[in-house]
Amino acid sequence: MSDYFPLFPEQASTFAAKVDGLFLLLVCLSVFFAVGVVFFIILFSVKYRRRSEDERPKPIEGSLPLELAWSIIPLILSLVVFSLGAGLAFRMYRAPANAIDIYAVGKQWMWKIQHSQGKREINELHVPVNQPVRLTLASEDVIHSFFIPAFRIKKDVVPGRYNTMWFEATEVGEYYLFCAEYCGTQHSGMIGRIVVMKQEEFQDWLSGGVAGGETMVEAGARQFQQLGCATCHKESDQGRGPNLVGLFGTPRQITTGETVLADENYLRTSILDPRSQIVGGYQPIMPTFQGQVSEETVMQIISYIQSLSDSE
Amino acid sequence: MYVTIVGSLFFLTIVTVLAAFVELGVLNTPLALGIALLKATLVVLFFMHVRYNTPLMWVFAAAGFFMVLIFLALLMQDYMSRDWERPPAEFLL
Amino acid sequence: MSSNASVTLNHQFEDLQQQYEAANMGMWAFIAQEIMFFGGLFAGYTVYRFKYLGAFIEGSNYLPLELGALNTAVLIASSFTMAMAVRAAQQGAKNPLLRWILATMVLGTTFLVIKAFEYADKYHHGLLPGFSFDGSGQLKIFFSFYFAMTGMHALHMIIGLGLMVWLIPKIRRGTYTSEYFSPIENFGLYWHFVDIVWIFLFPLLYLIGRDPWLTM
Amino acid sequence: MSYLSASYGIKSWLLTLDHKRVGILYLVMTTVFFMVGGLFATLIRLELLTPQGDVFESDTYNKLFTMHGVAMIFFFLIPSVPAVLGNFLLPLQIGARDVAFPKLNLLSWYCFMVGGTLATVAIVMGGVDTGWTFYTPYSSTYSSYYVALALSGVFINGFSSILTGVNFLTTIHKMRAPGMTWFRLPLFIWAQYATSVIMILGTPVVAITLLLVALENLLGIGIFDPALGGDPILFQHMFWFYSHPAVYIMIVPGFGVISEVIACFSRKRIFGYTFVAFSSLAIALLGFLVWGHHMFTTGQSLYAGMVFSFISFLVGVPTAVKIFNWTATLYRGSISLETPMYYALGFIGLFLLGGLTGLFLSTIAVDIHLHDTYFVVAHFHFVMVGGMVMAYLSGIHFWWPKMTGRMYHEGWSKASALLIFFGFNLTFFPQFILGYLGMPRRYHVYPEEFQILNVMSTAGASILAAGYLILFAYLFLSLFTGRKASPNPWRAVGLEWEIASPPGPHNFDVIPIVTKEAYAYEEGDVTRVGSGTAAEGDPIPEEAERAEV
Repeated sequence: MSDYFPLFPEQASTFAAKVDGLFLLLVCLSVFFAVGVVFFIILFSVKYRRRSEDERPKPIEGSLPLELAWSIIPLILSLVVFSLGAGLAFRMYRAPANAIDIYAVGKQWMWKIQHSQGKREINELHVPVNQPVRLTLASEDVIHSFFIPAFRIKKDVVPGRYNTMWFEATEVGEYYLFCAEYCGTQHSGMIGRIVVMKQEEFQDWLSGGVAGGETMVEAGARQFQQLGCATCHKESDQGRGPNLVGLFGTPRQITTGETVLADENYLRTSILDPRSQIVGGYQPIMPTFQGQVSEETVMQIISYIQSLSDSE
Repeated sequence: MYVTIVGSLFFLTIVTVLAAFVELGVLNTPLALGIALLKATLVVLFFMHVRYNTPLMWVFAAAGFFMVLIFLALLMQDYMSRDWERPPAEFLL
Repeated sequence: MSSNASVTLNHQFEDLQQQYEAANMGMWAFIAQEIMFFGGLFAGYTVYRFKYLGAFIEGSNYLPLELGALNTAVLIASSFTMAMAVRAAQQGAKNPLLRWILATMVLGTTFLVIKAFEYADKYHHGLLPGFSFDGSGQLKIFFSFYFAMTGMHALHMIIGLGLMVWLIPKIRRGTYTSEYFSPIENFGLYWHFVDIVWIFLFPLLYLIGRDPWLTM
Repeated sequence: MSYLSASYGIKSWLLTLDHKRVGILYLVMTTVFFMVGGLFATLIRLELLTPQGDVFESDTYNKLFTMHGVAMIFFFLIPSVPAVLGNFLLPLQIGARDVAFPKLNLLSWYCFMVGGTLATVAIVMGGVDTGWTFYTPYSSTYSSYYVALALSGVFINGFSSILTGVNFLTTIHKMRAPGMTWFRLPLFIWAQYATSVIMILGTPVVAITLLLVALENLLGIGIFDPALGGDPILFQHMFWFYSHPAVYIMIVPGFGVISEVIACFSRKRIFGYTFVAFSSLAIALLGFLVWGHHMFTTGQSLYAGMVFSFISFLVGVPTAVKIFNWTATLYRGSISLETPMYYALGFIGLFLLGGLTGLFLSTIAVDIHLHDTYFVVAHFHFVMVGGMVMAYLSGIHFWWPKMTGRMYHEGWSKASALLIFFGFNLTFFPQFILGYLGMPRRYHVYPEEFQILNVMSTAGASILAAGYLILFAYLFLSLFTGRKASPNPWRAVGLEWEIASPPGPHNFDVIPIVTKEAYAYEEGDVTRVGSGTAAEGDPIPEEAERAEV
């Protein structure tokens, strides 16, 4: 982090080398075309410079084979690059099954992170090395963007929905976390630190000094009681609201006739704007929690609801 | 001729309102929009004289509609395919 | 082409035919622009309808179907009178032209009066976003689109009425003849376009997905 | 009697219906906005000299880059080539006495002025800090700095663009001189045609979008407000549906200029005329289908991202075709490196880099890293400053004698062209490296290790600014002290060169009859018969005059 004339960023995740490979391929292609074109421009400018004011060069109409060649070759090259880029993007999109979940909330102008074991931190993210990590991102206010240059990944943090991203750090160390989407006055102050630790050290760090010793699921369960959710959502089908046990990840038939998947975004909307997606057979009686609970609390409740399905 | 056109337009308006009272399931929406498209086409072709105009003006008249359709198509492909990418894998199933 | 060419032919044109075709084409290009202008609104509407179908159906149920249908008929009738006005202009018939334009104005005003009643009703029921709104967030989005779309349409109607007020003295002075009528024809294109917008707005806002028996 | 001396007084300018005078009005006002935007750019670079952010407060800095973007994009780049050069040249090049709708043309300038005034008022009253992209919900809910006022300015300015588009499209279709068939049109006209299509079909969408944001900002109607279920990403879709094609509004007319200049200074037809002509249209149409590549990281569907990425690569092909054809035009030409040619060749090199780095940003996986970093800033400036501004300056130098009737100083113009070229590269090339290192854009304070590259960039910006100042100075002086220009100082072909410099108020005494292809350089210049004022253009004394410089 203290090189004063850097030319290339550190590689600290499984993606870094792949993205750099693609980048260097593009650099080579660009240099080839740029040098080629500039070479011919200079060559022609010198070789065919005007020697007399009345020179009238012979016209050349054009050449179909040449036109085809310099349309089709760039086309093929760009399709190759497109497929490589899209393929890699696909792999960067899907988190592997063994990824651990960490939750991040952006707000003007700080990052609030909570680990599922309950540890919370601000503007810092501790992660274990060689372990896939899946981040769920939410925003309290405007659009932010979670950007770790050394990992070559970035995802916008959009209010009103969850975005997810994942990475696997490969090098122990400290790296920058930037907010990449302009978010107001202190946008450039929204810089944080990613601390990649050895697995054992991470476990020590995680268990050390947790306030209250609550995991996210426990915190969610507590909120679930405190906010009075449990009065309607009982662990049976007798409540005024749907039974939430085993609900997560299942398709839900809502009153408009559509089927939606009960994922994080669905649960979030159901908490904050409950009348929008009423499940068939229930009355729209749930009050909205918009503005009453923070995004972090919503995340805790969701991980609690999620845990109700995990146990089975 | 304008009388015939305006008559058809009134008729189609009545049809579309009446059709709303008939339960056709998923067909109600396409029917209503289809009738609207038909009415618009009648207005464009006859009231706006495109029927008697040069092919170039057909292109001009269609360009805007065509571009709106492109816009809608590329816009909706995002919204409609967003659910595909919810990883159904791992903990969900 | 014309005996009084010097009166109506602008210096940049060679003849009246060229001037007429240019005006017609310019108007169509302008209409293409208008289509995209409303197209942006329609696209936003489509996205939210897709996301929040329930709220959008609920919103439709608040809208008075009979007034919407009535307004559709009024506007179609005004399109007809406008088409007749253009025909009168082409024939150089000054008095029929004036009468058809006046009829169009009456129908256009009728439309706006009915619309004004609808707006007032929405206001009293707390369904006017930005001023008085009482309902869920998604319903508010529906009504924001309702007011943005119908409001933008009504604004076009008002501009159209203003243009007719501006045209009338010129018609009375006999400016438009069977050789020079493109202002009337182009205004007609504009008016028909406004009609077409409503032809789509009516099913999208008032009709599809709703319970037609429910009406305020 | 030229169009400049046809009548005098402020009123004769402010109420003019002459397309050439409207072009000059645009030239004056876009130059004012260019200077304002340039001043903001200078202050931005000054601030970034040090990593601590010690010159301005964060809010001031945020306003600076916002107003730099708004002034440069909406009030300089979009109107400059189409409205300045387009207005001046389009009727001249197709052999018409004026555009089809002169009053509309003047109205478009007034829309520009009203929009510009509103934006200026917003700047003076306290500034706008949303970034020129006006992303919601920041612009609609959180920012209070006169956003609605600035948005209305941009909205009204949009109509200036639309009216210009309607006017040019009709003019090209209906006002061509007899014999001026589609494939005899200069390529500048083809480029203007493509631009007009984008202006007509794209601008209204951003107009309605910005209007919705302004309403939301004022009334809280909530169309993009996530608290109500609104979707901020929808705003980005609607914004980029116009704003991506808008970069083609800026660059495509520049392509047209480059075709004219390269043909003239190598005295050759453009290699593959039809391919260059249709590639403009292809860019215009494909340009509408790629906007989603601005949104790869927003959480738009991955599949949608792939479609947008794919089409973005396709746009690269017609662009590459243009560059190859220009290069091939030089082959066996008679190349003379006058100032416009300096800019044109500089354009090819810089725009090529801008275009190639565009491919980096269309590659989804690479863009995830590069999005919203200085790489994007560098790419955009290579395309816009290295591309469009170079093309614009090339055109200004090429047609300056025609517009003003005066020649500028050859030595100073070449010197400033070189300064601008080197200053530009030093300013923006380091930003590619900064971007790949991960420095996000719109950062007021940045980590220390990025400083040396930022210092290089600021140094380059100083050179660039010096180049522009010299340019303003000698062009301004040439109005008073420049030699009188002959009708055809470059011995170019084209209808505009066959009439006096500056042209008379009605362009052509007799509408010319066109019998040749464009760029028929092999037949020599000023050979066509039938044009009233052409005979004045005796090339021989002109050549003698040029030899002195």
